[in-house]
Amino acid sequence: MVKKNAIVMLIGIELMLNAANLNLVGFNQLYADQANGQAFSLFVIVVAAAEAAVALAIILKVYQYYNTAEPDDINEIKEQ
Amino acid sequence: MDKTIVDILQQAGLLIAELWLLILAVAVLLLDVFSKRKRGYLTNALAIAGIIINFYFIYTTSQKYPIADQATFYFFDSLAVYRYTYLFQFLFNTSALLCLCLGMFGRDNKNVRRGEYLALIIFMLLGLHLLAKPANFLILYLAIELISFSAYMLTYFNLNKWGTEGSLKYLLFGAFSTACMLYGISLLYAFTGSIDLEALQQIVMQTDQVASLLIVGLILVGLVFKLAAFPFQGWAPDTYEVAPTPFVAFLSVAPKIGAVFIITLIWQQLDAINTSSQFLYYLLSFITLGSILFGNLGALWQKKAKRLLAYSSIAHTGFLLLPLFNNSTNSMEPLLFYAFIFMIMNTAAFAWVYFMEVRLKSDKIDALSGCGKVQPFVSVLLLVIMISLTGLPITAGFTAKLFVFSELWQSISTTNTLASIVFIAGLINVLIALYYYLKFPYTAFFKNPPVTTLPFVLNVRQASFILVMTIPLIVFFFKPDWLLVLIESLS
Amino acid sequence: MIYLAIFIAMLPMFSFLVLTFLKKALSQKLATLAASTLQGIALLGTIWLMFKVLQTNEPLQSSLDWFRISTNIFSLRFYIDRVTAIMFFIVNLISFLVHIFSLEYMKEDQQKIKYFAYLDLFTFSMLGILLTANLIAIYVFWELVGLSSYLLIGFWHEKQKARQAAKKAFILNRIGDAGFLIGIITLYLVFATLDLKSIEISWLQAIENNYHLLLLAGFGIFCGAIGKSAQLPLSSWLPDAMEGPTPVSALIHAATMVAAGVYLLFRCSFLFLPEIDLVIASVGITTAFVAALTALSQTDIKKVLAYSTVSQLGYMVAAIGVGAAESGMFHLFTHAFFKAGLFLSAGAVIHAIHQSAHKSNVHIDAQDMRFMGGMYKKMPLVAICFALCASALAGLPLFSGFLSKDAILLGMWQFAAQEAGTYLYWLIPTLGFATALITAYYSARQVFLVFGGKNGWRGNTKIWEYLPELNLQIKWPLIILAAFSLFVGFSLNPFDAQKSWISTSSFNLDHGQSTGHSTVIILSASLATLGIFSGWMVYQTESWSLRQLISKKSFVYQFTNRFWFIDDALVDPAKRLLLSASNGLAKADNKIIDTAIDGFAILQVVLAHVLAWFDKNIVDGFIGLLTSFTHFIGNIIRKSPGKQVQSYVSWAVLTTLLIVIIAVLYLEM
Amino acid sequence: MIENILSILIFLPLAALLVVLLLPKSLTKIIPWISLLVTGIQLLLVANLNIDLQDYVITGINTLENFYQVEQVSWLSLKLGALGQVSIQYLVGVDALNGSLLLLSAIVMFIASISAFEIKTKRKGFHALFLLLNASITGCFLALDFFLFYLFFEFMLLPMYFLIGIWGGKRREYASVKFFIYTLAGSILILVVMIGLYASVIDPAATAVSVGLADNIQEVEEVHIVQVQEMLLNGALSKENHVHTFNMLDMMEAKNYIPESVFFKGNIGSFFGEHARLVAFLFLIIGFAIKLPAVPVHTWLPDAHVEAPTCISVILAGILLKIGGYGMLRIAYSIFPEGAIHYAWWLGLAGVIAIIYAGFVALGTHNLKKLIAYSSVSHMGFVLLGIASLTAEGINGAIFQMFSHGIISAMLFLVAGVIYLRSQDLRIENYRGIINKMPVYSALVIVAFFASMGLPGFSGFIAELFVFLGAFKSQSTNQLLPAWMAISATLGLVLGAAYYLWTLQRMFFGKYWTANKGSNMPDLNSRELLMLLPLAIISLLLGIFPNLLLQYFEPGVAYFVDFVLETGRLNLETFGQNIP
Repeated sequence: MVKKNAIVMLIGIELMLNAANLNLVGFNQLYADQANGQAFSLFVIVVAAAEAAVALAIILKVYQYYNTAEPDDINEIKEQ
Repeated sequence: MDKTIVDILQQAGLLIAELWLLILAVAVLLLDVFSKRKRGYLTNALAIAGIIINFYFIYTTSQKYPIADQATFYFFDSLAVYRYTYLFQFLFNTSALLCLCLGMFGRDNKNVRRGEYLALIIFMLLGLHLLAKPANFLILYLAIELISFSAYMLTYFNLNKWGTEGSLKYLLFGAFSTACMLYGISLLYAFTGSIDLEALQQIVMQTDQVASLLIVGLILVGLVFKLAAFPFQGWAPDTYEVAPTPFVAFLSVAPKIGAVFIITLIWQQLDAINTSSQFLYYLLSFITLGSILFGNLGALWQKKAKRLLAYSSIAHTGFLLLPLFNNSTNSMEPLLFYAFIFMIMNTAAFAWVYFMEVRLKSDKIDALSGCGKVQPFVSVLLLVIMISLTGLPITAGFTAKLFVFSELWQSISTTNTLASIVFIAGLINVLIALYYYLKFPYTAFFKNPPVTTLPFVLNVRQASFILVMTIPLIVFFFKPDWLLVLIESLS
Repeated sequence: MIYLAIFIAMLPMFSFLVLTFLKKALSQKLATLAASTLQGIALLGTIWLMFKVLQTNEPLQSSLDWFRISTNIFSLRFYIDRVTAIMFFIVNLISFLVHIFSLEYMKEDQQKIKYFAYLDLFTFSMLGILLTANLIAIYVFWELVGLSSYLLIGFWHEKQKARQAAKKAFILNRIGDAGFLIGIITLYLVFATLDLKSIEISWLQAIENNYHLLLLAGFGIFCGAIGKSAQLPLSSWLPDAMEGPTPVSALIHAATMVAAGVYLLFRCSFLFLPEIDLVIASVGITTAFVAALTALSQTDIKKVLAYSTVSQLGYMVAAIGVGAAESGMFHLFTHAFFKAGLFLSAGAVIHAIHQSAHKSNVHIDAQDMRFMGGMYKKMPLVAICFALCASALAGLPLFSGFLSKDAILLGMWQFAAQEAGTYLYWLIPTLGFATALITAYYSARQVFLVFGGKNGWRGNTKIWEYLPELNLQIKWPLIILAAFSLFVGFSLNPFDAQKSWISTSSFNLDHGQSTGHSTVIILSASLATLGIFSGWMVYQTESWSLRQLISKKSFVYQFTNRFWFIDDALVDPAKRLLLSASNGLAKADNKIIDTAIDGFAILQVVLAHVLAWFDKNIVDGFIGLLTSFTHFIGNIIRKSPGKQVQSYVSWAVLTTLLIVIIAVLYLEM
Repeated sequence: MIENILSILIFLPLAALLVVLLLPKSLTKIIPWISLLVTGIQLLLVANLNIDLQDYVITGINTLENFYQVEQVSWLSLKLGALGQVSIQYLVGVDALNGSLLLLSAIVMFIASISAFEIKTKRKGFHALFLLLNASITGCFLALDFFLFYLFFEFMLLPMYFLIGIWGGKRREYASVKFFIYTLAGSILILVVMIGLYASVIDPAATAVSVGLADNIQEVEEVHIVQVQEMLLNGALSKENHVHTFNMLDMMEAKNYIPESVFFKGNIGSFFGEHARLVAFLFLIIGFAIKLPAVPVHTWLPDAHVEAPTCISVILAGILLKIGGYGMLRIAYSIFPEGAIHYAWWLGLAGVIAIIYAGFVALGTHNLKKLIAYSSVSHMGFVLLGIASLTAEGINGAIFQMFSHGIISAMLFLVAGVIYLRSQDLRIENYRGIINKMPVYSALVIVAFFASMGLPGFSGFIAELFVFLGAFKSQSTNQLLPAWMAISATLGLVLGAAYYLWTLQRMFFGKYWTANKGSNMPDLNSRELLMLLPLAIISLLLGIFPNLLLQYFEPGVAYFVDFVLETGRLNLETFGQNIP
């Protein structure tokens, strides 16, 4: 329960994006004349994918160095 | 042919600078691939040349699509040319150029990942260019994300474990804030059905103010994050500390200024409304004063130069935002002046730190001790930089602060005592700032050189770079009108 | 004519400069001789000047602009009338005699030249006071007198006591001078000028509308006089000033310094309102009485004279207070001679004893009268001179002192008589007569202790043998001074100077046909005789023994001997208070004020530390925030988020929330 | 009379600075001679200037034509959008207020440059900074444009900071930083007011040009100016046409204030419960009081003095402190006269407190330099009191006091420096009977001490006398200061006597003895004599013939006092403040 894996947090953020997407798409119903909302959401999805890629890459690196993906355990900058 | 295509082709010229950057980035990557042996000199040169050429493209664009007091829209109202678009592009370009030149020094030529590094910086610059001309939130969002992604990766480019840690934190925090922003945008869309910047005007006029404030607030979150301003400054010190210093010199200037630009845009949208804009004043003073105080006090006890400068740049963000109190379109000049000077002196300061790192592998301030005795002239340059950061004569830092504060004074005389409090507090902070900025020359001149290691010295190339960075700081004090003329001509 | 006066005044200054700057060039002997001769020339000039002025009974004056502020011109006016001329004469004469005397007295001293230079400076500044009639100018020379007295008293600066005496003299004077300055400023405020003449002219119409200011002015000027002529409560410096070389004491006591105060009062007497007059009179007479009593029990030969000076000054001041200003000046005049005489003779005695003690290397206090006695046999001439001067001091008929003292007492008598009704005013003449009695007594005491009686030093013959024969340089000044203390010089009528030439020519002593004059004469004459007689009985024949009556230990003795504890009661506590206060403040200034000012800096430090804490505990993971954060996006994220990074996030979110909440509240209001 | 003499005065040291910097290592020997030469030339020029001045009656203050040797060049004019334009001028001139102080700084600088020969380490840097300091001080006294003034004012800090921090004594870092922070705090207060002022004041002549009444600045006539001022008053002037200025003389003219601006006397907004102009006055006064320094913001001074090398203390006490007083007169009093009246009582009180308090503290200190430093604070209290009295006597006295204290304190610090040079120890208890060892020196010390305690015949006396006259007179003429202030200030005289005499008694009289056995104490050498004698002579000369100096500023001061009282009362009425 108390596990706070970086990846899980990433997923959380992805979910936030999706919440936004839901808004965009959903409310597009009100404004049927244009499709800005859907378009936007498409962009968001793509960007989110890219973000995920970058994030995962970095997390991978982190894992190499620290052998963990728990942000709690990763706190060396201040000590260095 | 289809009309829309024609339009697009006709208006493609607007994006020529961006396109050029795209090409440049790819070119750099390719060159890097094929010239591994060349240790990156060539790629570096290419990148620099490309960016210098980019100035020309910016210029031509500004000729073809001239600016007007009112924004002019292109690409089906998705892009716009604002009064200061080209000026900001110019700023970003210069900053990037400085960053790359700085990169030429020191150990980076041993860096195998040269190509990616440069390419990413160029991508970031591309994002910034887009950031200078968004007409709707989609473009804004994309630009910000482009900048952010490049930044996340660049943070790691010291290729050590701390790099990963820093960039991870940066990323998670950044992603969160952009998510917030996006959520705000989506709500905005929900209420108005439009994703244009003007939508903000409608929203605050139509819907009830709580909602509008929520939206504005959420959108601001993303921008303030990019600003690394209070209360979203948390990531800055850590990130700056681990990231490659030349890149930090870029990161701590360009995105900040970009974000400020966007905020000014939003500000102008919100100008119409009184009650909430009155509240926005409180918000603004909260952000500015917060940043100034947090930055200064945070820097007060730092031992490491880089971390100290990180905090100081937070403080400078606060000063940068001060003109917004007097929200007239004219309040841009002081802001831009400050931005220019800030870019120069901040880069200079980071350059100094970078040289320290290169030579001593450490950025402890104590490492400077005795420098004043060994290299008095160079240390005087350091003194000038620091005095300028503090904002004392006879440096442009003083002039910049003078303009900013007199802009603020305008809003005192017209509006409220809130501004006057900010005014006094801001000036007092100049005093606080003196404490930690003086640390550098103080150690350089008063502390005796270390017995064990050699005192810190700069070689001629480095010194000349610093000199080149310092001269404008003096010149623009005596002749600020030159800089103002430049600003005028570009806007 | 006036320029002659100025020239005379400049002579000592000239010799001062020469002595200071050509110290190396001149041989000691030459230098000192030169100084003395210059002084002699000055004296001659003065005599001529005096007679001129006294004949043509009109004041000499000239004036030149000094500087101006806005419209007020500060002019420097020189003014010499009868009294001034005579004062001029006194000062120069005494100064000259002191020079001569010092030639011998200071023979051994290495710093001789400096000594003479200071003497000349002293003389010059005194002459300056006499010469100028502008309060500012007077103040200038006034301070110069203070300075030179400081230098001279502290001349033997190796002696701790001398240093302290000098400092004390200067500072006590300075206190008085502060008052004087206030007086001057007040006058300037009222009259917009400081020229005594023009003040006197516009005096009358000034009185009614700013009476209080003039009160203040009068009092302030009197303060100045209190300081300089050693009136209570600032008088204790004068006895201490004995630490200086004896000739200097003579100069200070007789002619220059203390005279300045009285002279100032005389000059300004016109601007004292009745209240101030009363104050002056009472202060003066009290001083006279107290000092006289103190002189009774002194054992130091010079201390006695010192206190007697204080008391005589009291007389003069009181005289001015009761409106007999000119009699006061007359007394100052006569007093100058016999007091100088007394001091110089005392100096001669001390000098002799010193030398003999030196030869016979016996160590004794050369100034303690109790050891002396029978000196008459050894140095008859000195003894005679001393006796003559002493009887003048005692106010014995046939001596100058009698005439002047009588004039003053008469003045007091009339003062009291005018103020019919309240008997309090009779206190002044009463005290006056009492003082006369005591004066006579202690002067007799001194004479008989030193010169009369059996040989001194308890049979310690060594000193006795070695007592040297004094040479001329010491003797003839004494003779001159002694001669001046006889009555003939002043008036042919030994009992009354009223009709004498001096009265008509210089001091106007004419009291008209007043009642009680004869009473006063008889009274004072008899008192003086009585005093001397009792002194003779006690100390010469020792048929009466007062000694047993008052033991050394007894409070009365201590009380009088220590000058009524004025030092212990006033000066020392004040000094201690000052020093402790200043020390305290100095510490406070380092500690408290400084920190108070640096409070700003401290505040920053505190803030910075708070911030550091904040950085550590809130920005780096604040558990409390997590819950709120979970509530906020709990619907999106199932698991509670990471500490490290989320702490940033949560912090950010919290602030955002706060802003929104504040916004809502703000809008509701 | 020499053309552009003022600019020469300012820029000569800068030129010399370049020379010094470019000098090869082998020639470091001559560097001290360079600065000696420069200061010498300056002294000659200023002397020449003063000789010329005797033919003029310069009132100056708020009328440019009554200044002497005015030089006016437009330095910058910036377009600041909404603010309209800003014009910063290079405007210098001599008038009653700064003429004598200019002379003072020339003299003291010259003496200091002689004393600077004592500096043996890092000569190049030292003299470079010294020349820089010299230029900025001279500029500060001459500037009539607020920006220019502030520029020089700020720029004195840096050289001072390093001069103390590098060549100073044991606790030099602490002292230098303290000095820097204190003075900067003051100057920030001044900066606040400066920004406010230029935002609310316009230059009518330039505005006339920008409106188009005249083609260029030369053609502007009186009528245009009046016209512009009228337009300004009834808001006919558009914001973009405003030409804001830092020119102090324009700031003194009430008609040049923009009606809606904060410092416009007519507006009825209040800052922290006071009218903005009064607040501004207070800011300025505090800013300069730190420089002066007045109690309780004086604590930087003793430390700075104790640590600074001799010739720097000389400059610090001799000139820098005066800039505080000068700034009050030139800026605070001239631009916000109403504050001068409204806060006179408090200023006077501050003065009296400084006099007495510092006197006490001086009595309690054990370090010779500290003692002298505190005595300076006490003497500056007289300046404050005199200025506060707002009478001709008082302000003449204040200026005279600034001059005479400049001379005397320079002398005192040189005197202290002499001992320090011989045995690095200034504790009073560690010496006795120096007079036996160094007679000439001690004689000069005695002269200096008595001069400083205001003994008649020395310049200090005249100054203090005037101040007393003024302070006392104020009650009956302009009802600003109660009489008790003047009276209680006389206590300062007694205290002065006390601590100086005590020091004399402790250090100089008695049998020779010193705590630090190693040091032998030779008497003054000719160089030291050369420094000390002229100062003593000047002080004596001015004490006997005050007119030598008074004649220069006395008429101007009279004008100044009338001007301040008049306009001040007028403005206070418009605020509806009660006028004392």
